Amino acid sequence: MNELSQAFSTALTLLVGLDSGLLEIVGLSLRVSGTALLLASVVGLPIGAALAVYRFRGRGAAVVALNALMGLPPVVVGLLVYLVLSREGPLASLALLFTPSAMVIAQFVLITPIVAALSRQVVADLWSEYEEQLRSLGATPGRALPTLLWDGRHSLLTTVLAGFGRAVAEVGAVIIVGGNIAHVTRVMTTAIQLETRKGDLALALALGIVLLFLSLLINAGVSLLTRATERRA
Amino acid sequence: MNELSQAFSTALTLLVGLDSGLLEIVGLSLRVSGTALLLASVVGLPIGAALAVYRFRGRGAAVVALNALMGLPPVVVGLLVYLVLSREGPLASLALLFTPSAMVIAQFVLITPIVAALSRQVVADLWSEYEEQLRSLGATPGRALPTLLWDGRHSLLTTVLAGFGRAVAEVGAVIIVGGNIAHVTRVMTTAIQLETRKGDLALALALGIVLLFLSLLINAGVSLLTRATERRA
Amino acid sequence: MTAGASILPLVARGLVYQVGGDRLLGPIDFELEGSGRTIVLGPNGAGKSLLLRLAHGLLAPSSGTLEWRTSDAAELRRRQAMVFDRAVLLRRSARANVEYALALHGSRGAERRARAAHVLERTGLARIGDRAARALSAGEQQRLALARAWALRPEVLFLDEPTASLDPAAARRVEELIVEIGSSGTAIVMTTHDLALARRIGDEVLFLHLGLLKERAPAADFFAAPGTPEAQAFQRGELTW
Amino acid sequence: MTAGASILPLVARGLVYQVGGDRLLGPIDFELEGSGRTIVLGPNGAGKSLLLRLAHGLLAPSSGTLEWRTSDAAELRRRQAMVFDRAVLLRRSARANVEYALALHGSRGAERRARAAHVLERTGLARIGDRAARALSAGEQQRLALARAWALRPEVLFLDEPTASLDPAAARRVEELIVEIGSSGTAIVMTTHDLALARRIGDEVLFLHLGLLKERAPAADFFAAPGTPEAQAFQRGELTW
Amino acid sequence: PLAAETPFLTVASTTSTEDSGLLADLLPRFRAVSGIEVRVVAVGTGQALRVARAGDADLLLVHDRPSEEAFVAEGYGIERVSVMANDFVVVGPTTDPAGIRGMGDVAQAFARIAEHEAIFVSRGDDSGTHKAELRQWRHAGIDPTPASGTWYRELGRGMGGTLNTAAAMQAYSLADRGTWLAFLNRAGLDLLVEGDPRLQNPYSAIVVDPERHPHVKAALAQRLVDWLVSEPGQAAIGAFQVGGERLFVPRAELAPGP
Ligand SMILES: Nc1ncnc2c1ncn2[C@@H]1O[C@H](COP(=O)(O)OP(=O)(O)OP(=O)(O)O)[C@@H](O)[C@H]1O
Ligand SMILES: Nc1ncnc2c1ncn2[C@@H]1O[C@H](COP(=O)(O)OP(=O)(O)OP(=O)(O)O)[C@@H](O)[C@H]1O
Ligand SMILES: [Mg+2]
Ligand SMILES: [Mg+2]
Repeated sequence: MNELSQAFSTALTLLVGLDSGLLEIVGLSLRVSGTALLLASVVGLPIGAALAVYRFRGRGAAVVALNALMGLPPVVVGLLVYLVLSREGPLASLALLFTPSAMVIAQFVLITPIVAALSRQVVADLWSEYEEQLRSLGATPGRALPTLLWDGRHSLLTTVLAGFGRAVAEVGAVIIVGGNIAHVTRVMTTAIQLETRKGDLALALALGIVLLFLSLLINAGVSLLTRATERRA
Repeated sequence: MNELSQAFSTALTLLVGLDSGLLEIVGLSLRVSGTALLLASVVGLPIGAALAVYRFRGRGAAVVALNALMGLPPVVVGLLVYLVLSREGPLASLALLFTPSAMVIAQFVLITPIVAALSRQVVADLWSEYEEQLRSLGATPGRALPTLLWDGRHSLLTTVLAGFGRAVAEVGAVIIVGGNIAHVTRVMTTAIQLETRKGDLALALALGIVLLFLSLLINAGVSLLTRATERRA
Repeated sequence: MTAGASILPLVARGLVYQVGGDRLLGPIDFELEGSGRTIVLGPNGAGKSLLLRLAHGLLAPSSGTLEWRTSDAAELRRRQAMVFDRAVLLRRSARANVEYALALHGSRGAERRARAAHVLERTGLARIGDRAARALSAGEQQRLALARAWALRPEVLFLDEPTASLDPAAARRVEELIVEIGSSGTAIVMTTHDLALARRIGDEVLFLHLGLLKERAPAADFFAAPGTPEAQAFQRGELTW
Repeated sequence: MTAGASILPLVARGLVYQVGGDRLLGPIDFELEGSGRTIVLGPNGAGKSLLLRLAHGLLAPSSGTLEWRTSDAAELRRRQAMVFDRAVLLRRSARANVEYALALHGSRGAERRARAAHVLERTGLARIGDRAARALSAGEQQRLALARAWALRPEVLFLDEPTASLDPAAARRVEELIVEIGSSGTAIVMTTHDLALARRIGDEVLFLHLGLLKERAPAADFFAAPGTPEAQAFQRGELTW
Repeated sequence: PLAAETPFLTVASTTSTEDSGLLADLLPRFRAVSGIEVRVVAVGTGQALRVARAGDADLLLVHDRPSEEAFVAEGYGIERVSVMANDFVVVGPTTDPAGIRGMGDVAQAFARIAEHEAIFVSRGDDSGTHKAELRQWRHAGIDPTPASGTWYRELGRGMGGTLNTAAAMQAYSLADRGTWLAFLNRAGLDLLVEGDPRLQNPYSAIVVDPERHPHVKAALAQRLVDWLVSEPGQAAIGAFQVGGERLFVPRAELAPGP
């Protein structure tokens, strides 16, 4: 257990020292997961909202499938993306394997179902309140979607933060498609796994603490930002 | 890419054949993640609801922290639980390391913040509708919690399913505290990782497909069950 | 008020609405012919709100038919509006609620702003147009819902108890407004529990009881000589649960 | 109706409620002395609902004080009840809504069932007690909210427009019920826009306008000779926005 | 019989013994003669040492001599027992852009790779294999670390993950023969260099010292070690094959270590 106290002091040293190696890894983590989250939100929020609003045969099945996809294992996502991007895969020509772009794609695939499934529930709750009124006003489902996403933005924030958490914390997918190459595709979680393999649990934990601290900063920033915007509105 | 088609046919063979080795692994996966989810729900739902209802200094900070904990990396959780359960840790006497119980604990730690953070948002939405009425009726926050959890059960279901998805899909934590010991602590995700390491990508993918298929069955079962209960009510 | 051929008449035949095994409304037959003010009366739970929602196309009949002159769904939507008994206001300012509805109907820019300002002015909300709609008082919300529906210049306007939460003066002003809207070519279909109001402004009365259309008559006749014992008791305030 | 010393009187001094920079109510001084029926009148947006919510302890005054005889918060809660202008019903049956409230107040078993059955019966909901509360019609919901609050046998009962959505007969029955509740020792504080109702059952009137308490008088005096130009205009239905 | 009644011991091992399938072949044989169940936790070399050091395993099975010696010297293990060996091989793309196929001297082969700046993936995880690879660079007189991120790529992954990456990148790499032979995703990779005596890779077993950790099942662990070095154990190791090739050499056949 003295690794734990050692981990905290190492984490502190890392945070204070901000050495360039750490900054590089942290920067890539945020870039990759941030981009994946952006894309997943752009795709997942409308999908979730659409599943809440449109009525069609098989909607129930689609919702069940989406909920099940929240249990997509990162390693499986990694393998799928790996096969698609590999030399023998259909997108080989893009030469994306072992680049940060491949990691973005993998995390995007991983978290889009999560963002979509959670936002479906949020939007469905709002829709049950708004449905008759919006239909009465002549809003087609297509016109209702942006309204619902906008009016539900506070609740959807938690959804998006859940997606970010999943992306920034996962290692199974990015290590397969990124390869954990030093200075190229090494991110916080792959570095943590590496130190764990090496048996340097204190350093691994310290990196974990740094990652959590970062998540905390980002969440706090988002929270302050939302409050500030609300106050203005 | 022919791994992909091969994976599907292997998956089919596995599902049809239902050999005892696979059943053992599948069974353990479900037992571990199911137990972890149960515990995480028992702890996380009330915590989330309490954060939505009780007003206290630092509540905002607590919510931010909880949201950030959704980004807890599985490997870090695995390390923490390992250090606690290890022979040199405080709970060494329980001799839980490398047992399914250790895996349950790790997944519990991993998903409780997720269940709590997501349920906080769901309950907060409901509370904004119920607050004045429940306070008027003389419900203390403590009495309001079960009411909110019950009346919000449909929305909370998605939350719980998200927790299940996270638990059943993660590998980083269970492999550290479970050790991926054949016939003892091998679950679907650690088996998938093992096959990936061995380069048997088709088998790894096939196991992934089996896992997803299971998730699908469980989600469908839950969905049918809820609808049936609703119809009766 | 609206261009093109009218969407009226609306013809209901054997209209039934049920939930589970319970028949909540019908079978009902009626026609809504043209402009004018139709008042739907009846005790609580008679099915007035259900009837309005069915006519407005928000609920699908369990059996029977409801037919407008046109079957163009988008056109039907565009030419009707409804004020619910319980206003559902969007999470934005009162003005933005009106402008949102106008935007859905294709109104843009200065025209939209002018129309919103006009309807808010006429419903006494101009001063508080920038308040969050959901923070408004009960009566203010009810007026906002009316303003929003009226802003759309519907050919048929369904009003579900539009004066229930209004103070005496507001109720008078809204009554005048409803009469004015009706006179400018909009068909009004309105429920109310204010029999004096119904008597003053109603052209025709539909009287519902326990889900059935018990009586349909010109308002003057209905109030002068109700044709059924239920309607008589209702008017005396004695048709009780 | 309730055991032990009364929680009344309620004394408000310099009561102010504001949101952001806007003063929505006050400063207001008043006392609520004992049982009897106090009617709060005023135009839409005058601050009636805010005043009830402040008195009931759901909102905290921005400044000024509100004091009951006792300062035991749990006791205060237990001895008051309120019917909101917009009923908030839990997602369960009508009966379960009443029983839920009773359970919160410690009522158990047969006693609870009997009390719930009684209040549902008296508000005309016995027949539909097993329907989902949120599927009820507007008037049924309003009666259910009243039944639920009354079931608790409060010492002070706040009613925000409790007859707004009721049909004529139901309004009469509910009026009788309110009078009966008041006579059995419960202090009633009620808002309404139905001046005839206020005149019939009010003991005292508080007249609010633009957030200020303009007049406070015995009901008979208020209606016979309103003391302020605003109250005069209000009664004539001419105090408009 | 209840599973709890079966005596068991926990082995901390590197992934190569597990991934090659060797342990899955050996352990049932051991169980048949001893009645002892062996639970294998296969992790990175450093992690295996760390787990054993904490007393969370009863036996250590790794292939990194300096760490093993330190482990014993620091009093965590009783004795280092040589069990078997395999050897390292240099793998690379079939097209072999650096032209090292068939070379007998690893140092020369590595020098060629560096000269061509052909992509080389390193485990980069401080494992036994990684350290062996670094030794070969030293022999070749080359320091690849400045090139890290260009042609020299440090992955920080296990052997299997590294081979998967090498296959996809068409890169050279150093692998242990066991994992290589058992590895299925070879897509376009070939074994290019083998047989250099420097590439020997001895595995040792160390029983965790019960004086350090009184709870460890030293007696059970010792029985496994004894069986591994016994006649039947060594025979089983020597007989273990994948795809018709022998993966591990019994210790009796080993040349004396460097
Ligand atoms: N989804 C539903 N499930 C069960 N009962 C329903 C449902 N919707 C409406 N009802 C019942 O149908 C009846 C008619 O409802 P409706 O809202 O039309 O009454 P109403 O005439 O508008 O009454 P009010 O004057 O109180 O507004 C009510 O008794 C109500 O309880
Ligand atoms: N949270 C808030 N933010 C801004 N304005 C508010 C808020 N709450 C209430 N108001 C305003 O305060 C005023 C008083 O509201 P209140 O609900 O007390 O009116 P009321 O007298 O009950 O009116 P009504 O007869 O329409 O029910 C209204 O003009 C309303 O818009
Ligand atoms: Mg109605
Ligand atoms: Mg009010």
